[in-house]
Amino acid sequence: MSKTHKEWERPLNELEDGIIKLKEVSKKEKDPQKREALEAKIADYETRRDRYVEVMYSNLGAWEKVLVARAEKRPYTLDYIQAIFHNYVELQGDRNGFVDHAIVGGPAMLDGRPVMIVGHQKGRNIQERQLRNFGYARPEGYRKAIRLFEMAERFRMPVITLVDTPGADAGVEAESRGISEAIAAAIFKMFELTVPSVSIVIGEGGSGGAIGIAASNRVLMLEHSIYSVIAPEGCASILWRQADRGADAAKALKLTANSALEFELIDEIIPEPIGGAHRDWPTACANVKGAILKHLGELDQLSPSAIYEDRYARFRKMGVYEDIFGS
Amino acid sequence: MSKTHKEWERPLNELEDGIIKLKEVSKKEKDPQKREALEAKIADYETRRDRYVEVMYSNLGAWEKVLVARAEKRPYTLDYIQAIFHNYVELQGDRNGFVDHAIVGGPAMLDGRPVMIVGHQKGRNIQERQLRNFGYARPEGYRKAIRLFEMAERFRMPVITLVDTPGADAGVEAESRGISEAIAAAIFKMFELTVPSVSIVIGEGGSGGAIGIAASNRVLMLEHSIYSVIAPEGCASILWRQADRGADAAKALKLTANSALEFELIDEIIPEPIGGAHRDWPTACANVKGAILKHLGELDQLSPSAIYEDRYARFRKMGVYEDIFGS
Amino acid sequence: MSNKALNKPEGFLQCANCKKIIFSVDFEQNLRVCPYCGHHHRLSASHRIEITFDAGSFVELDQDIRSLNPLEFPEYAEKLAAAIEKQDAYDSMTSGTAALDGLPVSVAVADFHFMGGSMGSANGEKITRTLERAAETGHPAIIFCASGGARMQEGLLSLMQMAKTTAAAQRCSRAGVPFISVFTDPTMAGVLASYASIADVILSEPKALVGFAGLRVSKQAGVGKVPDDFQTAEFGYNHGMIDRIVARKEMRTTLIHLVKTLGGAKLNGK
Amino acid sequence: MSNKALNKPEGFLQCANCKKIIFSVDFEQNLRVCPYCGHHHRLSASHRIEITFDAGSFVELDQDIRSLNPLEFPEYAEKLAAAIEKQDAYDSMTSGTAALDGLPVSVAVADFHFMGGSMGSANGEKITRTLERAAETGHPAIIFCASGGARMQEGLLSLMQMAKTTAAAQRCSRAGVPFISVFTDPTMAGVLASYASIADVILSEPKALVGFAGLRVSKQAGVGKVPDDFQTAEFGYNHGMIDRIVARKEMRTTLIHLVKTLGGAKLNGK
Ligand SMILES: [Zn+2]
Ligand SMILES: [Zn+2]
Repeated sequence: MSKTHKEWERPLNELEDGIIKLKEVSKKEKDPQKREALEAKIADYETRRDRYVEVMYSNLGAWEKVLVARAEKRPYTLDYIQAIFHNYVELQGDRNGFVDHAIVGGPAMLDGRPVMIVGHQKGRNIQERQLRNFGYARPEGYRKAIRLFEMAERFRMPVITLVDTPGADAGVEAESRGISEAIAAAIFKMFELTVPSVSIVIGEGGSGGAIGIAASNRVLMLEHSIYSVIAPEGCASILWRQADRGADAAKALKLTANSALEFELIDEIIPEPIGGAHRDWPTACANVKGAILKHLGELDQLSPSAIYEDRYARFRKMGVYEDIFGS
Repeated sequence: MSKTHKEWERPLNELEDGIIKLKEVSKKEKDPQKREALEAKIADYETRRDRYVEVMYSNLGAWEKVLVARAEKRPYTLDYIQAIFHNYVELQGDRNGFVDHAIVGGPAMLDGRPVMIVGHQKGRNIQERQLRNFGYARPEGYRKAIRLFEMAERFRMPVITLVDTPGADAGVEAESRGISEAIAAAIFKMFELTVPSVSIVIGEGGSGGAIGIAASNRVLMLEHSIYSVIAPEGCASILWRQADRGADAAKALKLTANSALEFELIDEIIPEPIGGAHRDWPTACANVKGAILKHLGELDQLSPSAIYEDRYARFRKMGVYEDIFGS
Repeated sequence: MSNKALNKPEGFLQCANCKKIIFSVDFEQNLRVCPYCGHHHRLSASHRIEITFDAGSFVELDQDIRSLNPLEFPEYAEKLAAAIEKQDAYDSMTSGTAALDGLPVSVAVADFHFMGGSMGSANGEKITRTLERAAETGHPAIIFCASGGARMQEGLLSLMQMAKTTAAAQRCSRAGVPFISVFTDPTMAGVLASYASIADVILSEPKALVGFAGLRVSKQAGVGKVPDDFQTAEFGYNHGMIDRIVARKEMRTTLIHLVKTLGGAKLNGK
Repeated sequence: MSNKALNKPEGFLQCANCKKIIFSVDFEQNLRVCPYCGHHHRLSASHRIEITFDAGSFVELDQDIRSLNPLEFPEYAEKLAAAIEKQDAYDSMTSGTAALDGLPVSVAVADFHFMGGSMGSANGEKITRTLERAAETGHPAIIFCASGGARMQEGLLSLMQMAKTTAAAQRCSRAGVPFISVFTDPTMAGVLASYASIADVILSEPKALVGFAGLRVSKQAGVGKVPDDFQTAEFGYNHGMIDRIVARKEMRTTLIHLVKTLGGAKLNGK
């Protein structure tokens, strides 16, 4: 089986644990000379740690990106909301009989202007993970998103979506309530909007579940996030009938932010702090906020109908094909 | 317990059965003289039957109207559709996970022009009655109606709705999927329309379940149909804790077409053939068709925004209240 | 279940839910929410207005509108007269304008004590005017609901109030003006199945009774078993119908946030 | 389950479903529907066009559009070349214009035999053009779907076809032009979760496989038991996702009715 993010970061974590222990020892040390020696050692370890982190994260392969994008300590949607926005009121309800906690959203203020936020939400502890269905959104999540998109249009609020899902829920219940229709309808609704929309892939951009809330005027990716038509494990299982060849599939699928930018499928890569967003939430949040403000600022220049056309044109040109004679 | 329509019509039905039997006897009778006598007797019975029907139906009380409105042999929505429209394609699906057969609808042609039809549908035999939930529509029925209303708006088709329900489904399942929201949303959607809409109460106009598809520019009632805020039995049960005092409640509720017209809540009463719609489907259907064509013809003169305003104004003025000082 | 805290010996009350004895001063300071079990006791319209909107900002309008008895419905005239006498108001709905953190809003607040908050012609007219004022001025509409449903005694006229008020809500929506409805105990039937449920945002006080038909009717109609929380606000929340359960003491702040964000564009004249 | 009727001794075939032996002439006359069990066998795009639209009315467009291999995905170039060779077409989707009872329509018809009808860049472009032509001309769009989903080998480019085709459907809707999608066996995943499911009207052939994820994935993801008809057209119909199950021999008439009624206003230039 492939490594998890935790396993992959183990040497680093051991180093960091060592530093913490040394610091405790140093704090208790009464002898100034010994303390000085300890502190020098700590500084040395920290330098080594920093260099290690830098090297480790400076050239992540596709599979390492997958691991980082899925890291448990990465900031999630509600963490970004908390850090970036004010007056957020989370609104539930698909108005159809069901409720989904894998997609959250509601109105909030961004530097004094109203915006509508919608994002996938993963859980951090086991109870919350179950509540949030491990980030696999259900039909009712997309239908809630549609309600919020409609409200944004009605009240002339820009839409911000944060994408972070392994994929949409594919279970029997989700199927019976029309997960496919719900995703399609959410994409459809996003294309109706005449208010600006900005989407940011903050972690996992998992196939249909991701694009369901990512049909925006601007689509950005955090440096170590991924965006893919299929989970690498699923791809490996189909291609080679070996789900554990996820690393090979990740490479073949070209699911990194760099590849997405190269194929002109996203507009910008938002840099992460050294060592990844999970190592420095404030910097990650500040970078995301800066990117939102920049792109909203540009989109503010466009009229409602230009916003609509801009979004259409953005996706209209996507695809790589040959058309020999035209037609 | 109050009588059913069948019980109420028993003397008449016995007379009619007698006529049928006499006709059979007469057909077999070889002796010309005897046959002549029999035929005279038949003619006499028929005259009596006609007079009886006329008397019986000429001045129905509120409760008799309830009985007739609920009559099992009355034409139902699909019967009217069959007789009046062409190229009808019934469309199912609330696009939310459920299906309801107590509301039917789809596009069709009316004398060469496209229209969108939505109506409650009761069942005539026991299997169909169960399939159609005895005409008690569920949330998914109203959500299907909303889809069809939206389609009508998009494709500029007038909307025709046929109302015939004892009320919306009040069961636990219906509640859990938001029967109240579904009704409210259907009314709301009807008020959005800029295409003309005409609603006809063809049988029972039962409270919220009825108004859910009856917020139209023109609302008509068949002569013996009823339209009420609450089922008379329910009203009696609340007022007097005696559900069997439905007849008294029916009177108090003023649920007849005449009362509705008097309070300016409907626009016209569509006459029924003598003895009620159930005695002569072709005439009932022809009268309904004529009324639809007449009112659509009038509404065709209005612009889309005038259609919207006309509908708003129609309902805006409903209500009887005192406003001493104005404000 | 009665929702009225019972008066006990001087200065004390009994919680309608947990039956514990509460010091009256605590009870009032806690906005008539039981300090032991959190039960939200019903409020009068004036009390609700006082604790929700900016002090002194409420201006009542439409206060003279009253229902008549066009159907000459048995015993209706007497019941209506008694309610008017007892509540010193012409209807369960109090409507007007107010402010939330300085922002203007168009409001209506129901009082269940007046004929069970039922919606007749007067009630429907006041809701309609509240929503129309919002649509015209661009000030968000906020309606606190408390109703057993349509007013049977006004027959079809009452049923038509469902359409009329919903039409006004649609007009509000078309004008791009937010409409927030707040369910309080109870919000039922004809009110739930009309304007209340098509608000842009639906909030509810905890444990409020919220449903389409009386429980008895639902049980008769249904086949499945009835969940424990059936027809509570929490049930509505878990079935996608209510956006947030908001405790009484958080209601004002939540409304302010919503008015600022959803009403932002209109209130700034954009 | 394979969906291909097997060739048996000269002039006979075996139904893929009930395994009965069918006289080839009967099979073809019955539009490749088994006369015994009603099983609808898959059709090629050309055959579907022939039995659906007015004789000789179909004009193919976009036929030279073909996918490339921008990701240099392992084995993709070979698979694609083999499909092109075998099917004598560049993509599973055949698009163009046609007529139904004399009324012009913009159409696309999928052929599952070409790489499982998967949606890559070429496929998405052809669907998009079909819907754009409808929006521009006012002629209703009709798309026959048959697809396993997005084409994995084109990575994120394929996922974006979901957005691109759905955007084109939205444009069609905004222009007030009807879009009818017809599910045939199978209509799955990325295709089902995009343009196919937001058509104004959704029809399906009986028993077509219709679902979001492979059955194995659904079983893993779910907790409840899997219904017998799970991921069939009938399941979709009973869960509000499909408007009508239409037998192959009724399809043309049903489409004509829909084009006349829904497309009426536009087609008459109103
Ligand atoms: Zn208590
Ligand atoms: Zn067969």
